[in-house]
Amino acid sequence: MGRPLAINGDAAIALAWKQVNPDVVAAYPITPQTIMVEAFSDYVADGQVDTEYICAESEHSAMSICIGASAAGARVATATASAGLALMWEMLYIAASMRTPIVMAIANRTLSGPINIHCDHSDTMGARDSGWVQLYGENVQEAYDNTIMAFRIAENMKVRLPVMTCIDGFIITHALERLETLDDQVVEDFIGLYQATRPLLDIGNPTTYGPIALPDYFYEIKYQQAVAMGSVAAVTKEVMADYAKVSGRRYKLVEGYRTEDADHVVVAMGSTSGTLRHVVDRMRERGSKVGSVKIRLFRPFPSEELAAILKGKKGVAVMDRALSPGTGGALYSDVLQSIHDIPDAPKVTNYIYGLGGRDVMPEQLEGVFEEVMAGNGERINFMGVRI
Amino acid sequence: MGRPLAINGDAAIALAWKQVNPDVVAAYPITPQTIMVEAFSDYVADGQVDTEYICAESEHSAMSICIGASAAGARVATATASAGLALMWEMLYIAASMRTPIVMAIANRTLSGPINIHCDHSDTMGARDSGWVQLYGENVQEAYDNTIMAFRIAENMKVRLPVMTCIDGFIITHALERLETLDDQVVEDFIGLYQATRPLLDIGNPTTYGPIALPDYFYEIKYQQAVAMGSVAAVTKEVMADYAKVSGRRYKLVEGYRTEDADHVVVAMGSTSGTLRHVVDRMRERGSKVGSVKIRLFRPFPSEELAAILKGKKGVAVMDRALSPGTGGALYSDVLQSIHDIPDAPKVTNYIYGLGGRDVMPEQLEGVFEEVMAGNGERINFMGVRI
Amino acid sequence: MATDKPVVVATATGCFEVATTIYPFSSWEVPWIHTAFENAPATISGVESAYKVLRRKGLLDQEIKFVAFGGDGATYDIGLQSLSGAIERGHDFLYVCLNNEAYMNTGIQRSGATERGASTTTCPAGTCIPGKREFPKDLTKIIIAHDPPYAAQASPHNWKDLVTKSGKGFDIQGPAFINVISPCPRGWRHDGSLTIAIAKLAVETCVWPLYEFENGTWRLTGESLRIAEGSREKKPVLEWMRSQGRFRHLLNGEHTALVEEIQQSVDANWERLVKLCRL
Amino acid sequence: MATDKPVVVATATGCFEVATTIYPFSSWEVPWIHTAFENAPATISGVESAYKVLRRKGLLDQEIKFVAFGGDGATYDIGLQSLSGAIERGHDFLYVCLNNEAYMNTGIQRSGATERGASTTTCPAGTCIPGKREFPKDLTKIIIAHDPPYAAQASPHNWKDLVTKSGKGFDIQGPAFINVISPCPRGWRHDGSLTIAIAKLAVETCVWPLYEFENGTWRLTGESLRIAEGSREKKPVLEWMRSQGRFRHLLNGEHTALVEEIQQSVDANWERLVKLCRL
Amino acid sequence: MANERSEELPAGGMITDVGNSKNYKTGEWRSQRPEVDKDKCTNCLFCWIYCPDNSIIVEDEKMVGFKYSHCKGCGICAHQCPAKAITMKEEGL
Amino acid sequence: MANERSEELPAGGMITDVGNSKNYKTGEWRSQRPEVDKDKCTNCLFCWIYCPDNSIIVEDEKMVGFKYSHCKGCGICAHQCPAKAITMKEEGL
Amino acid sequence: MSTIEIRWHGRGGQGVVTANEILAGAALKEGRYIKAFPEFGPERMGAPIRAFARISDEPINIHSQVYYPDVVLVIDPTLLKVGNVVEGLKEDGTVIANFPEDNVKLGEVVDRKEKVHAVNATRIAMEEIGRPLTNTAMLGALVKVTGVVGIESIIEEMESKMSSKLSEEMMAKNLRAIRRAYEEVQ
Amino acid sequence: MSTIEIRWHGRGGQGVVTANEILAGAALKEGRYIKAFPEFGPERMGAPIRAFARISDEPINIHSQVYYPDVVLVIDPTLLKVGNVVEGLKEDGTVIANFPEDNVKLGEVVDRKEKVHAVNATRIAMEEIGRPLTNTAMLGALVKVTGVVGIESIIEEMESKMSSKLSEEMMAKNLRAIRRAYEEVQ
Ligand SMILES: Cc1ncc(C[n+]2csc(CCOP(=O)(O)OP(=O)(O)O)c2C)c(N)n1
Ligand SMILES: Cc1ncc(C[n+]2csc(CCOP(=O)(O)OP(=O)(O)O)c2C)c(N)n1
Ligand code: SF4
Ligand code: SF4
Ligand code: SF4
Ligand code: SF4
Repeated sequence: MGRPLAINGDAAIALAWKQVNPDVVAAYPITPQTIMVEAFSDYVADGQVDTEYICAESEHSAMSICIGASAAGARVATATASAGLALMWEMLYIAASMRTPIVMAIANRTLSGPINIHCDHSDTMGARDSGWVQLYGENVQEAYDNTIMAFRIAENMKVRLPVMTCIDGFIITHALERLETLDDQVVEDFIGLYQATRPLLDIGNPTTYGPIALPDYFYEIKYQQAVAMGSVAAVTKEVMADYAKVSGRRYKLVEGYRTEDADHVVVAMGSTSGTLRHVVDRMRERGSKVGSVKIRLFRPFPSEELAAILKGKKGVAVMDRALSPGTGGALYSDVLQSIHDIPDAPKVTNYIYGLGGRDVMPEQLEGVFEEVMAGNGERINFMGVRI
Repeated sequence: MGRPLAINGDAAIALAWKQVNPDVVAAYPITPQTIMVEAFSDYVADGQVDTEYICAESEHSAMSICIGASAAGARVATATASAGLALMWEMLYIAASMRTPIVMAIANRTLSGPINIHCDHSDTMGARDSGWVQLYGENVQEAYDNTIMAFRIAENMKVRLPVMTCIDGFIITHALERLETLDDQVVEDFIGLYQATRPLLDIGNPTTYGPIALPDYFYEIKYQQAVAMGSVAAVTKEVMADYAKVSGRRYKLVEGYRTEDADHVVVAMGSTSGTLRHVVDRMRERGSKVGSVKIRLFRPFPSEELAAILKGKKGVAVMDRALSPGTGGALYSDVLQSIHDIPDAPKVTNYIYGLGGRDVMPEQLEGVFEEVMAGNGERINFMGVRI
Repeated sequence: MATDKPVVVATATGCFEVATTIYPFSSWEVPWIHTAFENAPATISGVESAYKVLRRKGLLDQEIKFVAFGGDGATYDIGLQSLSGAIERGHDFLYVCLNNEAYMNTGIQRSGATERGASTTTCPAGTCIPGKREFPKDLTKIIIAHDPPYAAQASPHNWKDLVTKSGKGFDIQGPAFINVISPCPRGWRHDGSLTIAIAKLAVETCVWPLYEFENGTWRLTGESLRIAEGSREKKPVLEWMRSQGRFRHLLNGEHTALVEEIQQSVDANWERLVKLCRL
Repeated sequence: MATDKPVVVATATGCFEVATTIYPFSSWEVPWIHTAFENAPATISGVESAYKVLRRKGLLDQEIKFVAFGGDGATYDIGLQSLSGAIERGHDFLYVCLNNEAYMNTGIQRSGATERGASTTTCPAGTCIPGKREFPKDLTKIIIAHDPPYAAQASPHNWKDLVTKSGKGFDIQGPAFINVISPCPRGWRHDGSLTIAIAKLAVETCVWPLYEFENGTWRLTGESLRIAEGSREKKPVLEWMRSQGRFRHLLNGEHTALVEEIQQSVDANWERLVKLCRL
Repeated sequence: MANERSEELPAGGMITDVGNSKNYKTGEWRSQRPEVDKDKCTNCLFCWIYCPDNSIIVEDEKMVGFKYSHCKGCGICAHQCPAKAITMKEEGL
Repeated sequence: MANERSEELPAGGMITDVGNSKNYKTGEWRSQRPEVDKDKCTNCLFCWIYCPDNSIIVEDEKMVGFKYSHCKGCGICAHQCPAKAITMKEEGL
Repeated sequence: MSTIEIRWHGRGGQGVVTANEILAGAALKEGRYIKAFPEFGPERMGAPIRAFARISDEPINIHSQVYYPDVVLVIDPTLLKVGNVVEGLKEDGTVIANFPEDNVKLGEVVDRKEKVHAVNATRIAMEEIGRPLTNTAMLGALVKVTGVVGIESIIEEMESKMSSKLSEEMMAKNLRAIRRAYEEVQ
Repeated sequence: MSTIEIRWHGRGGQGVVTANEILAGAALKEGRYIKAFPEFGPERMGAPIRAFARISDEPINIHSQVYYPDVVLVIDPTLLKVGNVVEGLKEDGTVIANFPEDNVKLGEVVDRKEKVHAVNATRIAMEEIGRPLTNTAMLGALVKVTGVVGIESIIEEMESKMSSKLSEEMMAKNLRAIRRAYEEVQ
């Protein structure tokens, strides 16, 4: 295992790519993803990877290139954020339904407008129906670890789906943290050789990719995606177990923190999960029986795992870093779905927060806990906005 | 009031546009929306409207043109479907956050892949966070009526948000039905003159549209959208009441059918709502106490209205004509949010159906009722697919 | 196919794609991919890049050629940028535009390639507006302005010329482009059996000159060369318009000025082209 | 502004946009709109269309001019199609490309306008690859291939030329295009005070000739005209490269062949341009 | 047709059995059929080049007839044949 | 700054009080300041044309000084001045 | 409910969709509610296609395709050999087909005894219109057999809907075809 | 928890972010956990900016900006007049500023009595480096006053992180500036 590095989230992902050495990377720059493609460009210019690195003329083309390359038989990675993800939105669904196991890093940034380069989750929340697996990392270490695990998950024969690994823009992409790395050889062995299925470049076994499917077949083909998604949780657990062996770091799909004996729990994704643990510790010191939950795998949503944690709690709040104007947050919806069936379901409220990079203060999260403990709070609440 | 016409859904919308006589229409053709733009092109070529009609070179540009025109001070309409909506996805959020009251007709069609020109709701479901108001029409009459009402809703000073009016591709867009029309003058009076706020073309009062907003202001500006959405339900009710006066047709945000005394209820949107009523009648004849609910306003989601209907029911099923791989349907989520707080909440199951134009047979819907009545059915079910 | 090497094909959404692959059937006996409407150049860029790296890594030893097809909508309008980007990056592929001068797959809507005056479903000839008001984009020239190693215009009626050009397009290293006029009976409103004859007329009237641009040099070919040399007559555009229903409304005597304007524009473009070929 | 009529401005995302409007501040005293990165031409198309219809309806009586600004990323790459479409449709507006030859707003990434050999953060000069491998797109030529009523290249150092061209761009009916070279100290790695001097050098070396295309005719202007006439010396490209850090890695003697290739390409383009202006 | 279950189909809508549209008999859609008069035919193969459906049968570089299973009856071959050797006939019942 | 409440702001992020960036004093960011020697100055106004921040003050077609509240100290004016009338000085505390 | 459901069988390009819409338009003229639509798919010249109509005195809620038609209408006799045109036809449903022989023969082909009606629409069309366009003629046969709408409504709708598309001469020919089929259907 | 939170005040282009990262890198070298990041916004030459560092013996969970710093570090004396640099500073927090006068005077400017440390970093930078680049010198002052990391770790990190960016001569000058500020901070 290498020496720990002081490195930011973007550079950590570029480093993971370097170790994975993908066949093709096609991308378009956008803040706060740029450090990834820039750092990776340095590896390319210095011949440290074999990758064919393509600067596309737009994100729509970047994703189209990735799909073409993946169908052709290459291992493919890319990265984007915000407007970039928005511009390739059409192609996201196509990548997933063509079953191209592309791995894409997302530096979460809010969607315009107003235009703003900072973090919220509106970009990836908007892609939650696209059929991509979504993993969220809390910090630089997880940015790196998720990237490496993502290739194994995406390429698993039961899955064969593209994977997004998301980290909070600036908060993680541009922050220097301590990173424990794996040796190059360990990464190489962990991900293994890429085996394409019926690649286009297999001239001897010509394959037709992307025909039109009319009502007589469409649903059957689409349903395969539901089945593939159905196997992601189990595959991811396997991959995480293997990863623990080589890294010593053991991850779960959903991670409860001091939840066993907690009465009140707050659920979040991304960097806020860390701040939440800090707050839980502070409040525990003061005797409050609180806990927190971090969602690492957001698509497919690990309903059972979450329900097992939330069962019997007195009150739960869900933090959504994105607004769906006219209804509650996306994470909130999935939490409600997860507990709808269980007998001892808690009451759950929703907090929209941190839009456009509005910083999250520990005091505010304490406030959320306090509202949950008091049984106050509307069904949908807005945290930290000057109303 | 004009004589009833035999007309399809697309042509009915083009007719409504003709009566509204928007200043600018910019669009790009895509099946099954094409009849709208074609029929409207005929009105333009024959000088029956004053509209500046623009054939954009892509949907991304079409929506950008609409935004520019709306900001400039024009009343604007457009239409698209599927891949077209996907390609303008980035601009949807911008249209909403810039508060441009564009009215867009959607001929619901599934998103690729596989590519398929037929109906499901994956396109508009994927845009449900974009900040657009979404109205769903069941048939040709509603396609027409919703289009006219949409201008009033969009342009209301409390709202000032873009509105999508959605109808099922082919099933409604390409089906001839009976349409009762309003006289041109009635439409003109109903929608009134368009009053722009600080339009770009007001040279004397120059305005800056679309600045960058950093974390210090972004959230406040975004929150205004939540507030505007918050006023949509009331405004829409008002508009519907006014519309009833001129048309005799009285609409609601959410329409229950034989739900008062029903034990079991199925919820749906679009053309399936009609087939459901047919099924409810059939089952009522056989003595089953069943009812159905049609969601007309999907964004903002009319939670209170729906909760009032579902309260105390023994079982509810929600029909989603779109798949969010890895979780339940979008409509299902919103139904769960709506009833989460009410004391007497029913158990709700979810049925994914009709993807890629798979036809919906009354027998299948009876099957859903039967499962609900028997308390069977998984949380998420797939109807009509060959598994 | 004008190459004996194995070929991988990408196709944009459009008539050609829909007509050849309706699940579970496929007419393609070579590897083929369709992803969307506006991105065939990007898709083939990805395939070609995979090829380059797999060759470099020694995982593939066959030489393969790459070709992408798109209609005029896919090429002149919604996919222009994708094509421009792929050319700028220098991928090694042949792009063939099947130009039927409108969006045919969706029912004859106007495209950037539709000719001035033509009636389509989104620029119909009405009582106030006589068909399309704008002149078409000259896409071949736009592509040539990218300075690719090879670009050409061709027509199916002169298939030898077309095959020669395709051969060059395949052989040359780097991006190559061929714009093929593709008459469409339904869209242009002519009898289906006249398809080839009408393509020929496009060339004979200089509405669609045959030429190529190879490593910086312009050259007329086929009938166009003979017209420029004077060994063949240049037919009036009116003949072209008369052959197709989409121009019918222009022929009632009310629009002679417009017809004249169109003839002038065809003449001016032709003269410019002849000059470029003499440079 | 080179017009005395009221002007409405659209700007693409990029340095110019970010530098002038950070909420709640705006430097613009005329109506101004920004919607996204790749669509300033479409946005201004919409504004201009609204203008046309409101004038037609008698709701507006003032004559207004429309201008859109975009960086080279916004114009050569991601927004090319939007521009091409707006030109094809014939909207009445002036488009100005502020070409600093890379994506500066996001930190100096390669664009289609970046010169061969230049080092950027996505085509860095490394031990294996000496900066950008492809020649830049010749966007002005691509736009001219659309046959707009007016198109030109300009440079800020010759502001009279720039103002004259802008004036023409505003006055002419229909779409006009001006491509302005815009040296960027941070991206090109030169001292900020040399900005104007370096722009001049671009013209003097014929890396960036000044010319215009007006109603079908090509014409050299400013220093470029004088170079073509022989009354002014054409400087070697090496001088251009020496003035900026982004080419530094080419000057260590290892890359003379590449430098020579770049000089040849500049020469060839210059000669072609001179010929076109003589047509 | 169209009765395979989801899990029986290759993933992602791939068609692995390519060129199978040969099995899709578009000839059924024809309303006019081409017929050749081999006495007039010069075997120039123009019909073969121009046929959009690949429905001219060529053996030993000679035109020998039509693949009626696929020929859609468009009439291009008849129009292009320089020898006027092909005529289009109304398709019988 | 940045304390207005959501409802106090114009809708949609519009800025209605345009040209207000004049109130945003970018001059504070300067580390070098231009100074002019009017004895050398020929009032050719090149500095005015080239200044990217509109910070040259011109009165009666004469160059009279700098708007230090906005001048960012880029030095272009000094470099462009044909009379070498402008020099850049280290900004004091 | 007094809803009648009709299914057409024809080929792409034979005008099934148009005829179906004329039927619906005629019904509307009589004050009825309607729903008329083709089976959706890419339109290909010559490929077998189907179209559906519902006609009712009350608003029509159901939007599904017609699976259990009251009437099956076959406008191209070659389709009687391809696929099963009477699939789902109600027990007491009616078959009307363009068929050159008699009802008994037709009954054998479609394996139905009752309510089977042949009309030689191809001959009528060839004789009246000069081309084998049988769609309009079949409307005549349909209204005669079922009475779902009156023949005058059909003719009125033909005239208002098609007059901009057909020459006067063509219109007259088509109307003759309709009337003849009305008379000749067995 | 042994976490120290530091807030930098400087201007765009003065190297605050780099210096903050060197600090974090040095702490990492000593086996600590770190989190270093600027206040995010568009980077504009000369505009006031802030940067934050957390250094801890244990993994750092909190990702918020630093609102209640232990140490405030002002690298440009002009900023002492603009805005409130001690905002949120803990009661017993430390101020270290580039300031040409003494601690008492500085204390008056920032309105704090204790733990106020001036260092004339501008002079040091001008004399050692020849340009008013005070970011590195301020690192010397910081580690002297707080002992958060050893000066040798700072120097090691400078050398490993910056050697590809600085000439040997520049490196030596910067190291001298660090050492001098370490000595001279009051
Ligand atoms: C983003 C997007 N917009 C619109 C469509 C609908 N569409 C599919 S094919 C087509 C037209 C194709 O025209 P062209 O490229 O000229 O090819 P042709 O069909 O004429 O051969 C259109 C508009 C689509 N598939 N995707
Ligand atoms: C769809 C999309 N992709 C990427 C970006 C990120 N982005 C904003 S500005 C910019 C570069 C601008 O470059 P250019 O157009 O050359 O203008 P400059 O900043 O150099 O003036 C990029 C990549 C974006 N805003 N939207
Ligand atoms: S085109 Fe005519 S002559 Fe030539 S091979 Fe065909 S049938 Fe024979
Ligand atoms: S009629 Fe058409 S499809 Fe048939 S053989 Fe001739 S050219 Fe081919
Ligand atoms: S450029 Fe120099 S000489 Fe000219 S006006 Fe400015 S200061 Fe005076
Ligand atoms: S230094 Fe720069 S900003 Fe200041 S006046 Fe001179 S040119 Fe303008």
